[in-house]
Amino acid sequence: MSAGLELKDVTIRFGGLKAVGDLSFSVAPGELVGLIGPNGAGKTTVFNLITGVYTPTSGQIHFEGTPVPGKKPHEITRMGIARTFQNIRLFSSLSVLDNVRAAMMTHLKRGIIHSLSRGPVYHREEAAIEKDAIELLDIFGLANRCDANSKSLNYGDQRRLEIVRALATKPKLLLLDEPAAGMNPSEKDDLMQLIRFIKERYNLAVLLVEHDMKVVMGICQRIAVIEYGCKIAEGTPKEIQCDPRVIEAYLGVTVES
Amino acid sequence: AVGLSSCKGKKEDENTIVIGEVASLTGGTANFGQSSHNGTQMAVDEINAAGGLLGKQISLVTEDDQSKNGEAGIVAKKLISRSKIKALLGEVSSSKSLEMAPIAQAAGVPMISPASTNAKVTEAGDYVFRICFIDPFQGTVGSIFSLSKGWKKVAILTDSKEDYSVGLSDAFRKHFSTNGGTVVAEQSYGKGDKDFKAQLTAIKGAAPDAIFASGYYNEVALIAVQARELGITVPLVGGDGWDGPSLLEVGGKAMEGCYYSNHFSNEDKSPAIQEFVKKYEAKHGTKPDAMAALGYDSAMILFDSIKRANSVEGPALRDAIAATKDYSGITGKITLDAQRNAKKPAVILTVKDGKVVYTETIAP
Amino acid sequence: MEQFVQQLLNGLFQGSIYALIALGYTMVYGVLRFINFAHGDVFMLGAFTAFGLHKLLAGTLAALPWPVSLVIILLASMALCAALGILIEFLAYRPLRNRPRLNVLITAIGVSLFIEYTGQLAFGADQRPFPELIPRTAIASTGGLTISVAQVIVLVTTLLLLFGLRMIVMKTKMGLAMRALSLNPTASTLMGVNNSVVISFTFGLGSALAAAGGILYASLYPSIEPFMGIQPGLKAFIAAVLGGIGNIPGAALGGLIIGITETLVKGYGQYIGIKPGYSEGVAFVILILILVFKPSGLLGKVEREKV
Amino acid sequence: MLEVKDLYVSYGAIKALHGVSLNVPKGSIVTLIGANGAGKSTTLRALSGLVKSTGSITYEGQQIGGLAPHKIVSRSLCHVPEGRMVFANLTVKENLAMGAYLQRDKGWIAKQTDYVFHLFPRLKERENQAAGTMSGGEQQMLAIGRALLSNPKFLMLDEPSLGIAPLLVKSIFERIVEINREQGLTILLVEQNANLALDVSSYGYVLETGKILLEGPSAELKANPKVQEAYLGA
Amino acid sequence: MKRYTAQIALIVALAVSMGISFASDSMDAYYLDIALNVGINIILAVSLNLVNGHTGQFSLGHAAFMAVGAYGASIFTLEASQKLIPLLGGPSAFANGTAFCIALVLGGLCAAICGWLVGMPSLRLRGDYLAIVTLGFNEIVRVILQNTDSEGPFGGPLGLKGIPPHTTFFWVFAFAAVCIYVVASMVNSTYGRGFLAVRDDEVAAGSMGINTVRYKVTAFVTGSFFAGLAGGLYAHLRTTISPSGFDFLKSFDIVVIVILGGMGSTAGVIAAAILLTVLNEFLRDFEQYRMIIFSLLLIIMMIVRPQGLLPSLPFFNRKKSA
Ligand SMILES: Nc1ncnc2c1ncn2[C@@H]1O[C@H](COP(=O)(O)OP(=O)(O)OP(=O)(O)O)[C@@H](O)[C@H]1O
Ligand SMILES: Nc1ncnc2c1ncn2[C@@H]1O[C@H](COP(=O)(O)OP(=O)(O)OP(=O)(O)O)[C@@H](O)[C@H]1O
Ligand SMILES: [Mg+2]
Ligand SMILES: [Mg+2]
Repeated sequence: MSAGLELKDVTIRFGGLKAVGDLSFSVAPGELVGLIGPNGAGKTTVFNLITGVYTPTSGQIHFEGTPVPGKKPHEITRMGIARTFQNIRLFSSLSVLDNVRAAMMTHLKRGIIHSLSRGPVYHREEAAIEKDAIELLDIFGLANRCDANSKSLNYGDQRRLEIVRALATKPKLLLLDEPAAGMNPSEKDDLMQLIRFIKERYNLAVLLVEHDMKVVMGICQRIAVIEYGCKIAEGTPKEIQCDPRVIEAYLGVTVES
Repeated sequence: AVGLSSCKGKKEDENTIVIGEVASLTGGTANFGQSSHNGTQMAVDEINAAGGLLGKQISLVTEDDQSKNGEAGIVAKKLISRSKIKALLGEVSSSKSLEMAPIAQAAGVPMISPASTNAKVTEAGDYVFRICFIDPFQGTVGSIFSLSKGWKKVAILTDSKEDYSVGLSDAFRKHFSTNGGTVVAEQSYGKGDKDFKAQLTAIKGAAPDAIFASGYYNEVALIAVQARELGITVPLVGGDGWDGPSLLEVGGKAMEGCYYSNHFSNEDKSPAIQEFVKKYEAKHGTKPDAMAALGYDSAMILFDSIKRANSVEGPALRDAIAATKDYSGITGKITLDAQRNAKKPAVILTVKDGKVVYTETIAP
Repeated sequence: MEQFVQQLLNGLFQGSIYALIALGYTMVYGVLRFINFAHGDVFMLGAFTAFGLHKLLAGTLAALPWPVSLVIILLASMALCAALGILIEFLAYRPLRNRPRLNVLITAIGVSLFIEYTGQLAFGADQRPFPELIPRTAIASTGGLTISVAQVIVLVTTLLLLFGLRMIVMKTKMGLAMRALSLNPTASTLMGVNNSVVISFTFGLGSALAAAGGILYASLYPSIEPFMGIQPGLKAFIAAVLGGIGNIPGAALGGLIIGITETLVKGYGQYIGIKPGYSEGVAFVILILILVFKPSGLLGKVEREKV
Repeated sequence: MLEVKDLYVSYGAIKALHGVSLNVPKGSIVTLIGANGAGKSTTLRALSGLVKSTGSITYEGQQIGGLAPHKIVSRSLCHVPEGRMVFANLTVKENLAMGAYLQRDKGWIAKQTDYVFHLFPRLKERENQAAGTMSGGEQQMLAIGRALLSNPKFLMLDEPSLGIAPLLVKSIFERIVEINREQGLTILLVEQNANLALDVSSYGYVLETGKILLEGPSAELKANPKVQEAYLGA
Repeated sequence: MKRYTAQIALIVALAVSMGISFASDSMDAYYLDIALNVGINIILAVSLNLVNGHTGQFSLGHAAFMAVGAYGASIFTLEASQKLIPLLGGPSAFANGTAFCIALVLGGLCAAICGWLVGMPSLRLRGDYLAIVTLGFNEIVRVILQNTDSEGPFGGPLGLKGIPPHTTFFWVFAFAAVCIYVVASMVNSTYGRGFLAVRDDEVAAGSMGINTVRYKVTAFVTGSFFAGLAGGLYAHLRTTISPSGFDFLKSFDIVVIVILGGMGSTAGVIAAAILLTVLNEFLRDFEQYRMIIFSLLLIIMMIVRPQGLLPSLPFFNRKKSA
């Protein structure tokens, strides 16, 4: 299997702490996979490993057959992996629209000299980018906040903007870190719809970290569960819900989906 | 501190002759600037009290360059174009005079620097003069004096931030080593440094007969103190940069038996000098240093030249200044040579019993 | 060899005075996260306060043994400068709370210029001799090495302040509040910390340290003038950064490294082709080299940001 | 115990609260629910003095509106803010010590610290880790634990379940009830997980675009079809 | 046509500076000097703003790049211009102008190379660490220049003198216009939003595919280039330069302009450059009180207008989104 994302025996240590240990799993193109586990299990760390924020102590990560570790975050993004952050990290002094446009810079065919020329080609490209950005914002109901400062958005909208910004890099694989945190149940329902929608529309693979079981069970095709950095279970939502180890470590009781 | 000069912005009218002055009244070298300004102002006050020149009063417009390089040029332009000055006095520091000189030259305004000793200053053109000797001369004087004392091994300590000090050391080295002396150690520091122990320890290791310290008094006083602390007892020798009130205040006993060359000695018994010293002391509460004397002389030579030219027009005034010959100033007999530099003797002063006393005069 | 040892000693004492100034610098930075460029000027004011007090109290002090009068002058000047520091903070920096740090930096430059030029107006441009609060006599020692009383006192004071300050910052409640405040002022008020008090305390303490530095510095190099704070201030700042800004032992270590290297370069650089004039730049070269390999300074903790 | 009348808050031009009034009786758990941006966090911020507000805030009969945050804390009101705000470079232990900043009784502090460690064993494990490197959920535990160390009489929790794993969410809520019951702590709870919030609380307010839309005993709200549709995702 | 406002503005600016330049002979030398200073400060501040304001890197060493440019351009003029001018068709206005332009650009390039050399290793430092390293670089440049041989090409502590006064109104404002154009159009484009993103959050920027190192270095090198250019203009205006004129206090002056203008606001920075330069001249009459007044103004200004003179006023108006 060379397509998609593949982690093999990935380990990372922080000092004496093994945050992720011998973890293997994969995400096929177009697949929606959930990654769950108790607090501090290493989920965010896995994201950081995939996106090049950390380099694994050992093990391999491949995306579409190309090794990922050693690459800089921006190079990995250019390979088609985008992410959102658990602790929101928007570009706080930029407007909502500019947050998205900044992320679209990756697709520019021409560089700095081009933006100095300000010729017709440049204007055409700028217009196209703006159109794309607004279209994306529109999907998440943020188009009317284009000129607002990203800092002034409420928590939920900031989370949505994080997703839009990640989408703007035109990824093949989208990593979502607790996208539903801070939303109420009906907002979470909307979000689930949206995730499904963008997955189809942009033909994305999605790796989802989320503590809300309704969301996870509701949209994931497959779920991997980790505890103390190690995988303890993997399977369909149904299987996971009934897995005694998962119940013991994470869920507490079986959730109705 | 200096008072605000009262004639700020005063425009030229038929009853005044406006003279410009650039000095560092604030900032790192304000002590020099303030001294020379005091001297200049005194000269102006005297001449005005005596009825002025050509039937007019002299009005002095002073601009502060904040001791910053880059500022002197701007204020020179300001004086020339805004205050319409007839002549320009200043600066003490060579690097600032070098900024002003081309501007004065281009505008055809005669400029006299009281104390810029760098050789290049007057190369800007025939409108630029100075009334002090130049670095090579003073360095040579130091060397001649050292040789005459029989010191064969001398260490040099230079302020590498100051062109003045570098110039003196260069001249000293050249003369000293071609005339039988050996420079046994060379060390340097930067203006504003306070700790010289490292340099002095190295110098101590070379066991010199004397140390030629070509920098300014602020540092030299501390150098002397630290040298004595380290057990270095040989005399220090320097140039006119040593001349300042705090040399002895700070240096104290450590300065005993050290020598430096200067433009004049305020201990000089000649009546003209004593009168100047008295007047200055009455006005400012301190004895005049060389900068004050030079500031005074530069203004007085300018006035003398205006009198002789009977005009304040550029070319006439320039020629009159250039013709200055045997003018008896506070800082000695001044004759300007073809390079528009003053040929003057230097006096050697020494510190004895906490006082600066005259030792000898060395002629060019 | 003897000369080399003397040079090392020179470097050690030179370094300890840098370290002394750097301590206050780094503490204020550590808490408030802005470079207080006016630190060097409070340092200058400390020296001038002592100068003034000495003049004022000359009669009384003459009767006392020097260590007593030194302590009196030192403490009095420190107290005055602490009050001044608090005042400066109140007038110039407090209105800028919650503003971008760079604004505060500009204000600090403004305060620094203000003190320098007001100082020049008030004290005159020329240097003044600093009274011999500590005898500058050499403690005679073997083999031609010389160490003066003042140098020893500086070294000892630096060590004492280093440990004292570290105790305050690491072990006391105030210290904990200082560190918490530096990380998140909103959260620290939510814990019941009165941020204004902590900041005033920090400034007061920092200014008192600066004043102590100024007085000891002036005792070693007995001339004072209104701009005397710029260079040591800069060196101390480098020392603080070198050790890892905000880290108190780091500042001391940085000061020592700079002092010793500078001295060695002045003393021996010539033999390896470094002109002594370059010694002015040496501190920066060390700084850059170290930061390139250790971007948060020698003892600075890597501020690992959880992503 | 706490009475809020006509609270108004604006961020520059943006009006976040227009006339919020609520009442939290002593010893009760009251919850505040509402959509994103409704102004829940802003309400708490106003109560703890972090943002300027107009209107009246009376706590135990005394006006506390307009007081500085640290003054409010010293009256035993404690706010666990949104976004956790742990002191990133301080260790877990030091963060907890900061929580006890105003406490003088060393014995009590030690006892309470043990209690927090008992509540969140992970914190004990990581006593000396820098708080900033902890995982999201771990930081949330720390924030709650820190608040408990300030010996509050009135605790404001802003989304305590945010980023917490389901098993732990349950246990946190159990603890909240337990603290409330055993120590008589009054709690104002802001929560997105409205089901849970309404389960543990006795009374609830529904906030919508800066105004109170609905209020009532929690059970009633939970049964209200409008609430169910908008906030409970039924 | 609206799309091309920027280009049109640039051309108009060039034409106007050319026009004024012809008339400048009859202008008061002092006022002209102030105007040229304003222009040079605009170049310095706008270029520093690219680094400090837009990209969020904190450089305190702009004067060093200015020094490199000043020395580079001056040495070229003093040593090579005489040989070059005959090759360009003898001493004519055109040949002299071209030679000067080459000198300036060369100075800028020297500075840009230095910027690259300093930037590559040091830009991974954050915040104040970068500030002190750039400040250190500034001092190192000064110390090195000061310790050169007095007779050598750099002139030691005294520096260079007798630099021909080639700097005219046209050159200053033409380059100021170009600098503004370059910086403003760099920042106000999709490519350039990367600078702002890097400033706001480097980690997030990296994760959005933005090569943060490249951006930082680009900003630094561009900033250095224009600083060098400004240095060349300054040298040929003052006609003498010396190392101590380019110490870190000079860098502070430029930083003050940038912050006073409003970090990241090109228009604000231009306004501040004008205001501070003119204020500086205006305060001259206060002599010893001058710096005291200046520092008080600085402190007060920070308190009453902390966001700068013209904050967040983008230079090119963004087209309103639908
Ligand atoms: N930079 C770091 N230094 C030290 N420990 C770290 C670091 N980053 C993460 N850890 C530790 O590694 C473990 C895994 O953290 P991670 O953030 O991946 O957890 P998580 O699964 O995302 O948890 P949560 O659901 O609470 O967000 C945690 O115990 C955390 O404290
Ligand atoms: N610092 C700020 N500046 C400007 N506007 C703000 C700021 N903080 C909040 N707002 C605005 O105030 C309103 C209320 O925000 P608040 O954070 O109180 O909402 P909330 O109910 O807590 O939402 P969430 O569930 O997303 O946390 C929102 O419209 C938000 O955009
Ligand atoms: Mg996480
Ligand atoms: Mg909220």
